[in-house]
Amino acid sequence: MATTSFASGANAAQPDAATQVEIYRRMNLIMQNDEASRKIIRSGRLMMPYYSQRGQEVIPSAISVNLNDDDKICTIYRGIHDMLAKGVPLRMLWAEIAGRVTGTCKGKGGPMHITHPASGAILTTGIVGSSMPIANGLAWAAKLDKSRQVTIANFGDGASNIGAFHESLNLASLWKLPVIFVCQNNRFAEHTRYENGTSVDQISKRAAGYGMPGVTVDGNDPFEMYAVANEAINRARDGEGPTLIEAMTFRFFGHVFGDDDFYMTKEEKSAAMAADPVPLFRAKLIATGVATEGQLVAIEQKIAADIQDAIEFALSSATPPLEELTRDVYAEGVA
Amino acid sequence: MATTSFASGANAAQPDAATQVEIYRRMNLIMQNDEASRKIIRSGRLMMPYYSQRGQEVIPSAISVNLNDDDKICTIYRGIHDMLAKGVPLRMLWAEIAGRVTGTCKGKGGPMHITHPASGAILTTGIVGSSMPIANGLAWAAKLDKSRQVTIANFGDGASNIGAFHESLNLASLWKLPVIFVCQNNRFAEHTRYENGTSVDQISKRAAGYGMPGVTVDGNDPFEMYAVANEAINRARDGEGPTLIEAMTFRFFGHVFGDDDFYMTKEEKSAAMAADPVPLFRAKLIATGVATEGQLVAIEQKIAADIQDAIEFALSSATPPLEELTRDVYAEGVA
Amino acid sequence: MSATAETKAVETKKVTIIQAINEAISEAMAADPKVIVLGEDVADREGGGVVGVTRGLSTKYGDDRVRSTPITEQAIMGAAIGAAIGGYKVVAEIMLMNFTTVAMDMIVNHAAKLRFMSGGQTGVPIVIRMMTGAGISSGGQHSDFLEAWFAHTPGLKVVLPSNPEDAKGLMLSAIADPDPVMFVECTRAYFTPTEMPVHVAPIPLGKAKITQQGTDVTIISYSEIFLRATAAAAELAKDGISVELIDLRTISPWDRETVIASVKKTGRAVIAHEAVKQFGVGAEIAATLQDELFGQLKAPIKRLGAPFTSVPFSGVLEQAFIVSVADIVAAARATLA
Amino acid sequence: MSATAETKAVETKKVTIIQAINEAISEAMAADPKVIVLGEDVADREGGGVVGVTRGLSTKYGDDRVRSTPITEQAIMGAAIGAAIGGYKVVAEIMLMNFTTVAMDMIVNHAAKLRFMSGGQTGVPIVIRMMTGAGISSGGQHSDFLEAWFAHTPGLKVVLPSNPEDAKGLMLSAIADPDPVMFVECTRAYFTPTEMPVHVAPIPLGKAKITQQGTDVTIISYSEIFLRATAAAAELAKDGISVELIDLRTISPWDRETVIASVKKTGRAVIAHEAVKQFGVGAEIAATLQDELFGQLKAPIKRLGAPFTSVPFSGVLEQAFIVSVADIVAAARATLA
Ligand SMILES: Cc1ncc(C[n+]2csc(CCOP(=O)(O)OP(=O)(O)O)c2C)c(N)n1
Ligand SMILES: Cc1ncc(C[n+]2csc(CCOP(=O)(O)OP(=O)(O)O)c2C)c(N)n1
Ligand SMILES: [Mg+2]
Ligand SMILES: [Mg+2]
Repeated sequence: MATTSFASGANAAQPDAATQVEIYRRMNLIMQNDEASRKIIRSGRLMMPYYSQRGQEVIPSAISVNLNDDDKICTIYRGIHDMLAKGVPLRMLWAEIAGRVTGTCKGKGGPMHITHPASGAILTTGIVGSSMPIANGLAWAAKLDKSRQVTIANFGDGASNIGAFHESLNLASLWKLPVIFVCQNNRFAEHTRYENGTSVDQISKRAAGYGMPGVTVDGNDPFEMYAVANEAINRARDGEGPTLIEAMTFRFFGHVFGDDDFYMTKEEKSAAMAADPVPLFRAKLIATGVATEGQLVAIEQKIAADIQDAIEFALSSATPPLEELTRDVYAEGVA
Repeated sequence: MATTSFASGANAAQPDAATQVEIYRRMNLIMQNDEASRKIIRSGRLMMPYYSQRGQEVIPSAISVNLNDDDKICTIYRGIHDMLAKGVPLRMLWAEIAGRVTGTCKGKGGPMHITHPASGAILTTGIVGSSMPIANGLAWAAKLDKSRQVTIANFGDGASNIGAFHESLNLASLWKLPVIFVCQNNRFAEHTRYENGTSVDQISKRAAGYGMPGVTVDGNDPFEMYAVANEAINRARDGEGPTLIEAMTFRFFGHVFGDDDFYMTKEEKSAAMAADPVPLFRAKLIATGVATEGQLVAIEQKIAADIQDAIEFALSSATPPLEELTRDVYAEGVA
Repeated sequence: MSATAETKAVETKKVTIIQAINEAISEAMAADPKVIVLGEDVADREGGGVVGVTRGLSTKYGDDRVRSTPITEQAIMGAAIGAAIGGYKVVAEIMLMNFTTVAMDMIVNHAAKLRFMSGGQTGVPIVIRMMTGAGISSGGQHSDFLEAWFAHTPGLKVVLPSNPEDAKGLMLSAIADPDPVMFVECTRAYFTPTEMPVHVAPIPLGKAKITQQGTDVTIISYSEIFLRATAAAAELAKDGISVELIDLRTISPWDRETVIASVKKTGRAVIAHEAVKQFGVGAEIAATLQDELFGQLKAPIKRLGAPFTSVPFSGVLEQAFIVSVADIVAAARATLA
Repeated sequence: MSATAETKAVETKKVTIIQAINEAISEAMAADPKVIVLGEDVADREGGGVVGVTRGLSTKYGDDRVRSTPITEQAIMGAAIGAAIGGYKVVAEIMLMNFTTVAMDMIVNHAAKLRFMSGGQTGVPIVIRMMTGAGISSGGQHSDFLEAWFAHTPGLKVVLPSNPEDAKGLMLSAIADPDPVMFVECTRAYFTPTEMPVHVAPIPLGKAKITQQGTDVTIISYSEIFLRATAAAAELAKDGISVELIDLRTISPWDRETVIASVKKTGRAVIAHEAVKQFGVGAEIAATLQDELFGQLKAPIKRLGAPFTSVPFSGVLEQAFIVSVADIVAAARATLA
């Protein structure tokens, strides 16, 4: 689906075998982590607002293999997949989600506000659209530093209508910031269908209004997603400015845990789930000889064990002491 | 300059002779009023922040002849030309500018906040971009009423970068609101050149991002401006939704009264002033036999007298009584 | 039986605040075709609101009058303001109070000021509904009580009901009001079914309710914290402390007369709200009382509010963040010490 | 000679607040290459700011470090926040305080909260500069003092200098501060040249200044209204009334100790600010004083602020809107009546 401003076919960047396996590993990690999250909420052992990312595994996995640790990402409440792909440690992530002092944010941020600068995971925001202006700032700092770092700004299709999107793309283009705007278009914003909230058939078409390359890509296809991300990231590193990537995908389990999906048809949901990118890519890796079933099973088992370990770590960790309530309001303590 | 989505050449709507003269009358009214305003400030008889509209006379004049009294406009601090073209009475306008109780808003709004619903002049805002969301609401009301009224949202080129622009165009397109977005592109936002603030070479190109017709027009050409406005207004009345019109123009006297224009070249300024649309159109009306010099002089003299009368009315009016300070905060008086 | 202080028997039913507000909007829409509703996911196709406050309304009154919007709060507020100037009475939902931050210009520079700046020519009869509150693990960006900002903004009215009956009566008045009303709903109070009269008349904005007469100390509160104040009063009664309980209901304008008269009588006051204490609503009330009742107070006015910090995620911290029954009891006791 | 209360001779010069702030930013930029500036028209190509506060800086320190922006306050604040997290110290201009309303999400949900929500991992060392104030015929949308909103927001600091020396010293501290600081400049006070020491050291945030000792009544104020308070004190002195004058300078955190100690001594207090009185900064101070000094006050704490209305355009009304010297004199007298 790439537009002409992007390399395609033989010219598109291809992930090598090891990278393909790594993309799969990240996808599987996200998938298993999501399953574990929903299971633990159902079990009543953990309470939190949970925004499942199931179905959107490819996007951050195929992007993040193009990133270095010191590249930055900003994401949203539905962003644990982005965090995991970028390398936020499972134990700290789970401890944060569980509100424990061992969490990335000492339990004070929670699942909607994961931050872990050591992995380049700078911001998770709960305010629609707000990942973008701040991503610009990180990219501006990198540009001033001449560091060749890039920043990824993740957001949803619904967010592409809000003011912050517009202001951010305009500034990023004007200042040629090394930022990549990744719209994870799962076709719904809460209960609102794409076409009932968005006045253009493809969000990538808005890029032209900012003199910026824009592309719509199959966000469930690891090869397409990799190629487009690779090109955009390279361009940003080389000082050629931002790109708007609209990655088409689907969320299998509604907006928030507990959502009953009444606003979508059974058909579209089952069609999307039938095209589940995780098993599809797994089969492809085996079919193309990139990996054996045994290799993948080993990866999957390791992930399963790591998640179990992280959950146990989290649930056995202490909750934050009461002093934490008024700590970190200011650098030196509460005013 | 109209794009293909607009009628052009022989298909474009043409103002008839009487309408041409009326456009000229409004242009001349705006020009003379602007001159009187700058003169009175220089004289020290009136103090106010004044945003000259000199050079931008054509836009509201050629638009407003397509409007009815009950059509609505929203405009900005640089909007007295829009007000005059829409028919706000001179005496009340001047009294408002002079802060007198006889003003449109009893002197409480001032030049940046003129409102006169009887003329359809609903809003003058001092906040960049804010004319647009509110214009949508007026258009929504008209649509609910099935009244065939349209609303014009005026704003500057700088305002096309702010969030409210984006949100407004998206909603207007989705809801097919009878609103026309008129960007008066005078190539500067305060001291910032167009290209240093705006990431696209033509603002009208952004319309595609909202599935909306967009057009760049010579806003100093009464014929082009008339034709494009006529088509957009008719479309809005017929329920076919909004249009983005980018009207190219120039402001002769800087951002605000007292501004010394250091940020523009002498050449561009003098080129713009050499192409002053008011005398050009005057000459054309005479050359094409649409009006005689004598007719136009009579019009001009009447305008001069009306402005003089309005100024005298304003300056001899009372300032608002102190009770007005806390009146109109709520409908029934201060809480 | 009614849970109110009135004694005559009225027919009642058990409803939640969600249902009560839904009824109020529905009755207003039935009575006046100019009442319209907009906001994210408010129409039935999208579920009738994220917690169902507007459920059924688009089915009953049509999609034209109940419109789901994109996630664009400036556009929502602009549409509401413009339509209100154009003759409609608009109930606009901003899903959570924190999201007012992306529409503040529309709310405070426009909705609040247009009547004044136009010299009374245009008015903005809108109700801005929103929910908020800590305690449901939503973290720092979804839980704030920001009513003090809006109470500091001339031109706005600010309403925060604590129970279904008030929610309904106040919503009826808010919709009928010619000026913009911020209508703040606490998520924690949403789901508890409570007795409410079958017929609820509009409750005037700006009138507090004394739910319990007392002589020792006046406790002033609103929204869900008022329920905690009520529990605290019961606790204090066990020790023979007689509490006069005031539910402010409206913060701007607030009912100075009722509050001053009560504190004049008791000589002591505790003000409790969920918002952070510093520069909160309690400050205005305490500042007013010390001035109006100088020399007549038996103890300093005590204020309770959240500590000066963001709303934390972790449950233990989040519970500690919210003013508790014990906090209110202790503060009341302190005024009597 | 210095205009300060200190007695030792220091070398001084006459500068405006505009120049003083310019000097502070320039010194900070010279000392630390990580200090950067952005905002509408702030670079010299665009005139160095709408009133020239940043004039000369882009020429001196380069266009990379002083960047003019489009008119997009959310993008400005986002760029500032991100760059600050990325290691820079950012001085961001929001031209007028009312325009914070289009960037409130960035300021209060992000800049103010990120340190807390990240458990201290990220901080946002930015200064948000803005000007405001009635009295220059700018009308309802360009003149508001909204400091109470920001003082009610944990995570922000709020500074409002009244004179060049404080403006410079406070700006130096604000830039050095690891947290976001709202730096509010009053347009009316911008242009008056005032003596200032040639070398100004950073003035700690959160410390008030007693500019005049007195025994009868404490007058507490800040920003340009403090200059009026000073004139009022001179007026009152003629009648033998001895005023202790406090310039708060920082509103959040405010200097409780200094204020309480002073009012404890005088037994009387008047608080004056330009913002509307209801739910304004004066309420927090009065509420605190009545609590801390219960039984020790000789008169109720008096608050002065604007009436509960929008800023009017017409000069007569606009002058009546702003707290005057006469208002302050009358309020102080009332405490002594
Ligand atoms: C400014 C703002 N308005 C409303 C919301 C409530 N809200 C949270 S998520 C969401 C839907 C966002 O949809 P989209 O951008 O498509 O992302 P997705 O959830 O599909 O990943 C909404 C409306 C919010 N968080 N912020
Ligand atoms: C939100 C906001 N930011 C900044 C300003 C200050 N300001 C007033 S006019 C203006 C320039 C606007 O330029 P443009 O939109 O091109 O309109 P023009 O003045 O050229 O007609 C600016 C920055 C404002 N009024 N509102
Ligand atoms: Mg979505
Ligand atoms: Mg312009």
